[in-house]
Amino acid sequence: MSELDAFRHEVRLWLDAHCPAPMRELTRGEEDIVWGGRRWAFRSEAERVWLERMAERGFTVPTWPKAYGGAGLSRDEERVLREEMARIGARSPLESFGIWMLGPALLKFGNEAQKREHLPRIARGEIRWCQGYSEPNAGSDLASLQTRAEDRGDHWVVNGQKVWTSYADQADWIFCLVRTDPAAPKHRGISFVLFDMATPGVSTRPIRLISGKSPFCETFFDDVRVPKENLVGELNRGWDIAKYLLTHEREMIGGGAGGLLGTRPIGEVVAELAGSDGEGISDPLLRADVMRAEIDTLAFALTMDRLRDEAAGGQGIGARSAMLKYYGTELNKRRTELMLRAAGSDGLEWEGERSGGGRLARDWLRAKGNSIEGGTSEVMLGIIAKAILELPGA
Amino acid sequence: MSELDAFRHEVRLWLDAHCPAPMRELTRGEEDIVWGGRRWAFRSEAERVWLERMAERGFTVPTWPKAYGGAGLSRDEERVLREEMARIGARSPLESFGIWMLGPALLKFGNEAQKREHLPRIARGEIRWCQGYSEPNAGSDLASLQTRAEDRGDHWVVNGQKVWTSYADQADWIFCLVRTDPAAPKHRGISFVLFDMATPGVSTRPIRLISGKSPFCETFFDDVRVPKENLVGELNRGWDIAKYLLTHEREMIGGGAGGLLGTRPIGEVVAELAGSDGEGISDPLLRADVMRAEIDTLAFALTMDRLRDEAAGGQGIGARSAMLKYYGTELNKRRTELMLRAAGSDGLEWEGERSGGGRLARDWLRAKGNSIEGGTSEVMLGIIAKAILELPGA
Amino acid sequence: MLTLTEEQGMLQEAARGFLSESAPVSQLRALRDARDELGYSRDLWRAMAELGWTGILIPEEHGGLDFGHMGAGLVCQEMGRTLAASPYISTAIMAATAIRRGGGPGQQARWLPAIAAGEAVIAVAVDEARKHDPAGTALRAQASCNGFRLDGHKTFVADAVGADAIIVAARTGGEPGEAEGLSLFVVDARAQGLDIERTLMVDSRNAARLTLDGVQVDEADALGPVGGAFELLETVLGAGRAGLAAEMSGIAQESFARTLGYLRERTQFGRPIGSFQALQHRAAHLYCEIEVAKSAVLAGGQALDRDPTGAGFLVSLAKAKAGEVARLAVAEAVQMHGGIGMTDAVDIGLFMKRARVAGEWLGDASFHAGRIARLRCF
Amino acid sequence: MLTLTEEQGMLQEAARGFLSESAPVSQLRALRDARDELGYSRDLWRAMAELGWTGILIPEEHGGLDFGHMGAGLVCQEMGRTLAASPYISTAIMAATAIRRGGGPGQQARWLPAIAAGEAVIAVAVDEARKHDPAGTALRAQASCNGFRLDGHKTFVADAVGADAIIVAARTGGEPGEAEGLSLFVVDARAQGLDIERTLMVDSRNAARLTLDGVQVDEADALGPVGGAFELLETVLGAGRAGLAAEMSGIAQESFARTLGYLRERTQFGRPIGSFQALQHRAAHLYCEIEVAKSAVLAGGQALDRDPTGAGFLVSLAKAKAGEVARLAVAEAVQMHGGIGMTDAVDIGLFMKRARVAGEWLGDASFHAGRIARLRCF
Repeated sequence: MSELDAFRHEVRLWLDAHCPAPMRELTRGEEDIVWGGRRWAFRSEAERVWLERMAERGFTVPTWPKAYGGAGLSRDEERVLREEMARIGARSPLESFGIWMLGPALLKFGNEAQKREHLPRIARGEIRWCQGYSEPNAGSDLASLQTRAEDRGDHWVVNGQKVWTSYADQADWIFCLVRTDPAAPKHRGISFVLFDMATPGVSTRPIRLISGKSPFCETFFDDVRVPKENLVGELNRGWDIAKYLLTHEREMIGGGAGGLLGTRPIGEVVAELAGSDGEGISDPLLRADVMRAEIDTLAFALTMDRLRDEAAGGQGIGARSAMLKYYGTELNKRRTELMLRAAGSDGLEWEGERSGGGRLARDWLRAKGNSIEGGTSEVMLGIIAKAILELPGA
Repeated sequence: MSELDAFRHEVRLWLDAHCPAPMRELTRGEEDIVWGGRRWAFRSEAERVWLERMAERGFTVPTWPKAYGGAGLSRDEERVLREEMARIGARSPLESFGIWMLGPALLKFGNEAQKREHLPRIARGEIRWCQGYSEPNAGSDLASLQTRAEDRGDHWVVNGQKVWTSYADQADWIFCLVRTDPAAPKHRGISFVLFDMATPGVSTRPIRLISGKSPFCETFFDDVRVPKENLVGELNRGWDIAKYLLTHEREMIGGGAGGLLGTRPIGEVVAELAGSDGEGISDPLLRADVMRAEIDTLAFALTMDRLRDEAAGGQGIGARSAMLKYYGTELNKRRTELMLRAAGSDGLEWEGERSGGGRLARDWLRAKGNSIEGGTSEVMLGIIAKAILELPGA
Repeated sequence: MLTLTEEQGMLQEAARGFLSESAPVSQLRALRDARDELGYSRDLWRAMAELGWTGILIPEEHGGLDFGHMGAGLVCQEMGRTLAASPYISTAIMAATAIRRGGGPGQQARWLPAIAAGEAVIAVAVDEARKHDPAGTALRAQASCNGFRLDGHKTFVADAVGADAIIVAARTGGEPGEAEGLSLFVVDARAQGLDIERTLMVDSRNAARLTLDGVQVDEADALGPVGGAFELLETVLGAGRAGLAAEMSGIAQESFARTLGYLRERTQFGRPIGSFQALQHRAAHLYCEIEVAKSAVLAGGQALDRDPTGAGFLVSLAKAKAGEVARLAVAEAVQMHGGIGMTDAVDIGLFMKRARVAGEWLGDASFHAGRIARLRCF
Repeated sequence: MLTLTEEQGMLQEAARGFLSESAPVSQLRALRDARDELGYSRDLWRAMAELGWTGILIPEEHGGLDFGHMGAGLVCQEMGRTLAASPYISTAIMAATAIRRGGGPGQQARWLPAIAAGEAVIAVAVDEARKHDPAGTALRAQASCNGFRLDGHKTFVADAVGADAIIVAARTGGEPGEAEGLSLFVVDARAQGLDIERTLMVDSRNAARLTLDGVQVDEADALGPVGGAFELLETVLGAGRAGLAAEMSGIAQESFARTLGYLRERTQFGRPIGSFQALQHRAAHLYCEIEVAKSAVLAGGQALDRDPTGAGFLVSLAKAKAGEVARLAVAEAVQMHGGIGMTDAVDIGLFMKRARVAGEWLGDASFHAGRIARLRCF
């Protein structure tokens, strides 16, 4: 038995023994996700126990070093863990921006004290993080951000505004890009800092989207005092961390292919919505568009597989994450358009039980944002043109 | 009876009396067009007589002044003439770049001597003109043209190369853009000159297209001597004339909507090619694409009507000719794609009688050039963005 | 001539001025946020009546302007620009057409002056399933007493909430799918057996689901020939579709204008985003599409004025093309506005929502493309 | 794993090297300009045989490499890059598959070593009308003497000119449109009653129209079960379609590479045209489409190697997607090359022409999209 097989055997036994039965049920989506944080209220004892047990083993962040709350697993071991969890249908014990974003950034750019302070709390779900990047005037051109941190000796005073801060109203801490040298070229005056959202002067306001409520917030900083030791990496070098995280985020969105992953085939969904009774979709334009979307979706799913396989071969995915992000989100927009067309007037209801609270219409509207958030389609095409195709600048 | 009605009556009588019967038969296309010129060989006596009679009345260029071989008609009278010709199915007695392009330019920019020398010969079909604009390195960026005319006192010496010179191998004279001041900014050093293609040093080479033979040529100038009096307009101000003619050309192409005008409905054509036997086009993707093309074609034809009606109201069509050029040629590409899809393997034959010498395939290939010649689609979109939408420059 | 007459041009200008003043997008927003039961402003409706717009398709002897479908379309186009909510298309266009062309003298006298005066709101109930399919009408009208007994369901009935009456397409004969056997009845909104379930739609306006359980109508409530009203229904639908096409053209024009404004003013990377060539080309393409759609809308309106019963082809062309172009225009508007376009704080999303409902109502682009294909025999 | 094996990678590299050396685009051009009767170079075909490529799907005991469909696809892809003309798809892929999977020992012994050695060229005749429709086969095979008598027509038979034999799909029973009743026969190219009319196609290669007037075949000439060869035919067609998909992927990649080169080097308005954002975005989109098509082609090839008779779905996906993407790639190539792209002097037009024929052959994107829809039950 190889080492990996031994690991698998051990994990299987452990999971069987420790995953509570309710945590092996299918999630119903958003409402079953555990985000953690100071104010987190577990919805069941099973949820609490499951997180506690997994965190104790380091399995909430399996590849992180043990010293920081992880399990120190190799990529292969992590894959085995995921497979074994999937085998029994075990839910994820914890999801968070800390795990996805800040953790990788701290592991790469943080100092020892920062790692010891923040990583274990992320791993145990004690602190919930949000991400302070975009500003009203800094969208695609993120590096033009204006939130300022003024040097006051042992601390900074931060003033400014962030937008699109997901769950800012429920987060405990924020990792944030601020301008620490307004005189420097725009990429050279940015720093990456962390601070407690409970600091005086921080306030948030939820953003209502065209699709309705959203986790997004505007976040305001009014003379917020941030200790100097909360700087990650070098002063005025925050853009390096930002770029690292942007690429990381794009790969995550791309890897999930803009939400397409694991969805049912569009042809099947549309046939069901249109009530075709197995006789095929009768509307000729809808049918044609669905046929094309089905082909593109299938071929795109194969492309995700291929890139993953190539990455496993050590070639990495690199700038091609921009392709996944672009293609996947554009496909998802097509998908929701087709679903809405098939559903006709039924799909245009906005409230009420019959329409699941206007689910189809809201999904359709929400999907329009996929090709904007995390870097617009235009930005992705620009990255492809420059980083992959090596086309010249203007 | 209004003056216009009186004119109509007179024209009708005259046409009835003077249009030879063979000239009232449907043209079979290219092979029935009379282009004129020194080397022109009439294909029938009727053709010759018809041109002679029409030219005598000034009806080959009806709106030009009588002094220059025209009939001095108003726009309304010209319309009546066209209507009356159409009524009896009279063919056009003469087509030429002289009529379409050079004539209008000379009327606007030429001096009296130039008008008297060249216009009547154009009107009578005695001299056939070609247009020397594009160069291998000056396509979309026409003003970067490099053909040089050096001042030698009473004449210039022209050296350089033109491309896309339609019928250069059959033309008697050329109107040509040349650089007369290489030191000036590119738009300011260009002049508009005329010269005889029989001048020593002029040579031509036909261009073969992907669709086969074409009227286009490469034209070479090797120390060609051009008298100074052949300059039209001011020295180094040829770009004004070029711009005027480019707009004029675009309106002509746009007005003919890139060859779409008068074509049969695409749905009908495809149904026939696909052999649908009146049961509808069975291929669902083809059917869907044809439905969309039919809608766009119909709505576009209405747009041409609307713009014409608005222009008649004095609003002019202006930069919107770029829209007609863009939309019409892109539609024509879609049209030929659909026809070829419908015809399947039959449409892919390249030679032989059965396929009319590969007509479908050649039309399909030739149409690809529609969105390039006379200003690319990209150039048209740029014109719309700037001249109509007033979007800012980079 | 595919241009507006002088009178039409004046109407368009007047409508634009009035609506931008009296029914700007903020009015729709306020109605929505107040969860207004009607979804439109009664004051606005009265004002439109005072301007004569509600009587635009009603003969002068019944108090209307008799100004024609082209004129009605211009009002709709301008309503599209400001997203003005009103029962204009259902009442002033469709119901007025139905009663004018299919009603007896008594019905005309009863309803037309009331519509013209802005005193009556009448909805038109055709659809029974998720997709528009007039010939598919299954709601049964069975002879009973001196009239008919109606049983069945209707869905997507715009403006039924708060209406005085509802014109209901019903089947007195034939089978669903057949044109033969269709009838139209004017049903009192308070009739016994009629249940009106209000449904809030994505555009913040109402559509109702109707249940008719033994609703009794008189023979005199019929519009057009009993069992042979399909042609009348098509005329009514044609008038409504032309209005919707015009509204969508207005939506496309306005959301494009707002997008152009944003492209000029929003700066990223030190330049206005409208200076980026990729966006310029997309904007230029969209401009062309909008111009092409405008022509189709104009031709459809003129065709209705020439022959209200024979304009189906050009009206379908207008509805299909305007629908597709509005879809493109609002999609490009949101994308080019970026994140801000996704927020409820700006209006672009409201245009996207209304365009979607107007596109679906009385047949989506597929429905009309299919009609065109059948009429062109391919 | 959706990646090439090490051996496959080596084959791809070898093929690329050999073909760019021995069969560059100029070879196709020379054959065309010489109005070559065959449309391909016999020398090239022999060289391909020496490399073992013609035996790539043939078992080792018959002199082949038995390297699989994925490998055959790689050869096709590289042929697409240089537009190398050869009867590879008809003979080395389709005929080899038909005889290997449907032929008796005698047929295998007679043909497979000959194909592997590059000594036999065999065409496959399926289509009878302008669009691909295997089940629509009407050509009749009537029992006669010790075999069958074939009467009917075939069209779009690639490489029939100069072939030694032709595999003909015929109907021994059933009606056109039915899978039941189909048979495949190997017909000698010099058989009496067989007329082969050469047709020059837009890609400068041959397709033939066949007329069979009482062509006599033996029972022993049948491949697969008489009257039940539809599954075999599907397997043969699947192999061919996967090859064409790979070829089109190669065409798309190569014409895109040439376009990128042109975008970098062509200067207008004082800058390389590839610096214009509108072209950059279109190029980036095309890049994505080509990558997506490559994945489908890879999956189709691997599926055939796993199960040559059960790969229809993924093969159709590959053919449909690669066909659409090649169409886009060559269209963008011509447009971005501008006027020069329209001239016969540069190669881009040749890619456009071959892409069109490869797209049509064995079913266009519509055909395969329809198959996918049916297999997915919508």
